[in-house]
Amino acid sequence: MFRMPGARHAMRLTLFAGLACGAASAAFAAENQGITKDEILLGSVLDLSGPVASIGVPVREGQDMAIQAANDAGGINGRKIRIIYADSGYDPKKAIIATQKLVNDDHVFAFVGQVGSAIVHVTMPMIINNGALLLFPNAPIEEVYEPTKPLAFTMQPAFNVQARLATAYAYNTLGKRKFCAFYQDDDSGEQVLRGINEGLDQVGAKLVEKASYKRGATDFSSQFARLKQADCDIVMFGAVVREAAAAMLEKQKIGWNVDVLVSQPSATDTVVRLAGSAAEGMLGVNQMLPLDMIKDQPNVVPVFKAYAESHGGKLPDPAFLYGYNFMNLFIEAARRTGPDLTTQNLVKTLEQIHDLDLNFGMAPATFSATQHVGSLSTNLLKVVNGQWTRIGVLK
Amino acid sequence: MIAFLQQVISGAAVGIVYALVALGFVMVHKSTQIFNFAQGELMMLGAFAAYTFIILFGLPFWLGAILAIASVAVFGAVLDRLLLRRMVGTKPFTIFMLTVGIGFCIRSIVMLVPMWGTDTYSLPSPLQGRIFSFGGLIISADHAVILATAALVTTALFLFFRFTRLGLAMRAIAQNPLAASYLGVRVDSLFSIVWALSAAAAALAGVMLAPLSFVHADMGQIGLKAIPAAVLGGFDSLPGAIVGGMIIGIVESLAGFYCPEGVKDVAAYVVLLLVLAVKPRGLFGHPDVKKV
Amino acid sequence: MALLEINDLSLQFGGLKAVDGVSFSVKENEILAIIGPNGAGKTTVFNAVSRIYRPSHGSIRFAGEELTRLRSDQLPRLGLARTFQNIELFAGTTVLSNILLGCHVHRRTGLIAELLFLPSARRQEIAFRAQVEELVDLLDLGAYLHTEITSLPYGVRKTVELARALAIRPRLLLLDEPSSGLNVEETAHVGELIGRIRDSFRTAVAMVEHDMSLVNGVSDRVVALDAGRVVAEGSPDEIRNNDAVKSAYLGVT
Amino acid sequence: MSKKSELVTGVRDLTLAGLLGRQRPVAIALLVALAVVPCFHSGYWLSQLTFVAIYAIAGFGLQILLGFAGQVSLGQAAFLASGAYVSAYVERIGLGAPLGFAAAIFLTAGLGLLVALPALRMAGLYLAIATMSFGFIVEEVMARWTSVTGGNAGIAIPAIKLGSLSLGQPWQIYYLSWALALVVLLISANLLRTPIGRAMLAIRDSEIAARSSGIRVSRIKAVAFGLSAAFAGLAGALYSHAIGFISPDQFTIAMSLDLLVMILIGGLGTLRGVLLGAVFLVVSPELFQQLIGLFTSGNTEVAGLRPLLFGVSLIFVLLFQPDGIDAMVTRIGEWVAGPAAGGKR
Repeated sequence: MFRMPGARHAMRLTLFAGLACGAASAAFAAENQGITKDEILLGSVLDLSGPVASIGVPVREGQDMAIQAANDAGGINGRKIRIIYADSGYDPKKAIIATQKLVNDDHVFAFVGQVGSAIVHVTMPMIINNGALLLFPNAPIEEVYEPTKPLAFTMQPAFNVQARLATAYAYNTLGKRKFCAFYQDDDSGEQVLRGINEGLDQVGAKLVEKASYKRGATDFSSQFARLKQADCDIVMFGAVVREAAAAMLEKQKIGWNVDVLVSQPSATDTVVRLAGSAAEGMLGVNQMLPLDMIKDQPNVVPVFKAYAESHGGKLPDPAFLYGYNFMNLFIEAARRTGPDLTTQNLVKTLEQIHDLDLNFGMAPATFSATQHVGSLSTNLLKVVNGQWTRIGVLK
Repeated sequence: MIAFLQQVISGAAVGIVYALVALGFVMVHKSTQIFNFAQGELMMLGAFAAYTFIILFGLPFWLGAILAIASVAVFGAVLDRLLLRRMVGTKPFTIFMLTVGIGFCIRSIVMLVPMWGTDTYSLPSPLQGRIFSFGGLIISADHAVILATAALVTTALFLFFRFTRLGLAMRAIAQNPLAASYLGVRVDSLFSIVWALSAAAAALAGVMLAPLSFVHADMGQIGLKAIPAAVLGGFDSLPGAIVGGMIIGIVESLAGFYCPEGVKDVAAYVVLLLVLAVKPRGLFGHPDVKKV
Repeated sequence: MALLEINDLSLQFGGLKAVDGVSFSVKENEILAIIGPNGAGKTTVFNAVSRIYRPSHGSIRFAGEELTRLRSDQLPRLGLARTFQNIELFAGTTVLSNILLGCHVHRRTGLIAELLFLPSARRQEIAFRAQVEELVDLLDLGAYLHTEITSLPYGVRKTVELARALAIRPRLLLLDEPSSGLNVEETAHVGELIGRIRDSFRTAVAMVEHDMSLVNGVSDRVVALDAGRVVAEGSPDEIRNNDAVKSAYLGVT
Repeated sequence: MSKKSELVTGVRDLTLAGLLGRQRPVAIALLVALAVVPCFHSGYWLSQLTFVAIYAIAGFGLQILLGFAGQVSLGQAAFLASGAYVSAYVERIGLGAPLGFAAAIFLTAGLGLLVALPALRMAGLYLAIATMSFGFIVEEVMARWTSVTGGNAGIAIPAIKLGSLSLGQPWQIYYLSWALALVVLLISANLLRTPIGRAMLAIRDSEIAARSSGIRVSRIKAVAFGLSAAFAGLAGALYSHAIGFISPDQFTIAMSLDLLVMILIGGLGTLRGVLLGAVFLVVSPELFQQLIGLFTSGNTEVAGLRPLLFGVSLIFVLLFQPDGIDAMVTRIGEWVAGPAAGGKR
């Protein structure tokens, strides 16, 4: 090209070094990473500052309390649990970097309770290809269990599964015929929509009208005017907490008393708290029972009491239950595996778990060699005098 | 037809919230030439302040609201004294980025405050759930109040800028700070007042919005909807901001009702681009010619 | 024939007629001065010629081309360059790149050649710098070549702007108040410079100027404007003793 | 050597070596360091540096647009998205990675020109907002155009295939990203020493003077938009393969703002600043987390702290170091190497 002695030399050097190193650094999966004789090292990449921090934060609180309890009780077969958290800020780049660190530098044994669909999508291959376990992510993603992957387990099927069941119930039991859908313009919302359509196909029915909104929307008048005009007899929600509550208020405002059946994200105490009277009579499906229904259980009371003491008397956020239960599920599995805790052995134990009920609001868990999703059933809930109550279980 | 009218009404009701935030944009830009990207976050702060006074401290709604607005106004003035004051004379874009940084910080601080954090809180207004309906047209009491307040605020501001010495000075200051000083007003304190005013407008919007869409750390996003409103209005005209907000609100509402899904979410921006393509400085904007 | 021919040029802002039926011409290789009290429309005429303003009526022919039909950025290619009353430099860059920007019109390379810095681009850069070199020597700016404009004294900035205009290798150079903001010595220097430019580049010069010493010193002809009209035209001496001009100046004091 | 020969033969900056000026040794050292990183770090630093390269590429694009031509864009994320999805699509229909990258670059450049059309008439604030709106619209299109983009569910991106060779390993992406980043850097540097690049600086500083110097402002602006979009497109294509999965919620205004913050903190108008900014953007949150770790129980993060880091750094830089980290480095360099250290621009 032109005079550049130093630079050209550098190029050669670079190329040479590059090839040399490339060859040298073939990635390898360390067996039994993260397990020492007195410690189990876990990792968790969740959103603590971004758009889904409202889930990431309570999930972490739940996991921490479960770990605390286990460690105070002497740990698991003599091993204490240590967990390293990383804030993804819901930024996949950050999630990848953090996961790389946890996998390659910290050599964590398993990732428990990753939060966020995109985050789980981008980190899953890196985790399981490096021989670490991906356990119970907080994201409804079919790819985690379909097809079954040896190192990935989840308690959360894609939302379409529950939506399908809910639709069938509304059609057969409630005798609804004109279905409308109101859903968030993102993956979780569209999963629900898919489930509704699947459910309707089974009975040869069609969706009458659907309306979507963007996360963070504040006004739903046009959507509801549209649904009301379609004059449907039930509105299926694929909405997330805040918007679901605001939508219920809108529905009340326009004085339209149509039945509403909400999906997992909004079948929670928060929605009832926010929507108040407008939430009365609302139906919902959720694998996790609302706080209100379990907060008086003898085994729950002390936990919430401890939480309240450290959080200014507040009840935990519903998402707390995911962190708490999923972590306890791991702890239970690890305990059952016994002192010889290896990736392979834990997988064996998990695959033998049958109908395990932690009695803390979470649906009983059942895994097998061919099925790595813990539960495909869901609770059918209804708001009666400002309180969620269970009126059945859908299978 | 009735459906159409209903959409226009509820659109206008939403638009007015955009407009209130837009007012903040306009006031600051009018007299300091700054585009304050943190306006939405200030609104969010206002909502949280109201939540604190009303729910946590148990004050009556209106009192709490006023205190919230006042405290955010003070915060705005402090921002000006601590940060923006030092930036006088630097490129507009640099100052814009400074406000971006301020936005980051506000959001982060709200998350870090223990009693706020990442949760969503309800802040029911005394009129919660009450609705007026005439001839099939429905408008909720909350929206009615918002409309009324907005009208009030705008008139007040309008008169303020038209007839008070301070107001005149603020208008003058945009053209040249010297003129303002002739009016016997200290320019630097003037900027602080401007910031206080626009922060107050944002907070007011926050208080108004809270009963409808709750209090949470992501509220600031509304600011992004208010920007098109302000731009349509020409970014330097208070009535323009109101009109712009209305247009955005109504367009969204109609698009949501009549157009395929997804259109509603971008309608505001499509309209904005169309307007800018025809009038590069907004509907009410004036071109500025460089003298050589 | 004349190089620049302005015919019955009119231009108004709103109601106000800033220029009203002005006609004059600049011959090859001559130095023409345009004088007149403030607001007489001198700079406006320049801005109309360099297509910053759109005339409402009249024609501006330069080297046989009708300028009113062209964009301002097309003029330099025809050999028309200008400086500004209150200097318009590229403040964020160095003296060197400011002057090199004058060479822009002589650019022969395409985007690709430049992005890849192909030999053609490199040869061109070297050629450009050779030209800059001449100008730098003529206007002795050598000391400031790599200095950012913002850290230059006012006088030097004016010279840089002049150098940039000359890099266009113009046939006609429009100078808007070359002496404004300069002290007596600097002004004298500018005068002698303008003469040198005309001789060494065979460039015609038209300048708007207040300083009569400069005008009388260098210009071959003078056009006097008042209230947007030409009130007198002739040699410096003729203009000096022209009553219309006198009254024009007295009129506005 | 005499002034004249210095200028004309242009040893100062008309050769690559000259371009680096006094930083040549440093640059070569860094180059070698980059080349040997994979020997010592299998994952963590490798992936960080990969993203540094990718963000630098997008950053060079934005620097050309904003730092050189003075045109603000709040919609760069849309260009990255276009690059990511175009390359994904082209590779999905089996035309191969090289074509995919080419398409990503050129189609995105086309998109950039498209945006430039209305943008040419707008200035400052209005341009910023127009580009922001454009970003939002593209976001919605990604979500709705399911047949191509896979919609909100997103699409998995397979490893780059070059014939039989598959670039799936982190170190392979790493080398690819940096090779391309260096090419883009060189191209940007060339821009600055040739007419079109200078013309950009000109229209940034004074459009009127630019016109009267024979520069066709609209065309130069269009070129700036095209180039910056092209680079963003390339970055997007790389990003998609480095991430392995793309969905619309990854290309939001947050990403556009990140890029702006990056070049502002790095240093507006300088290429070295882009590299420094990219390092800051990617690495500082990590260091920050380690730092927090020292004070908290050692292994957790505090909610909501990350925005604070960016916010505070941004405010600090704007108030006390308007020319960004780049200026600091220059000052340090001068202090070390004595006066008159040549800054790479």
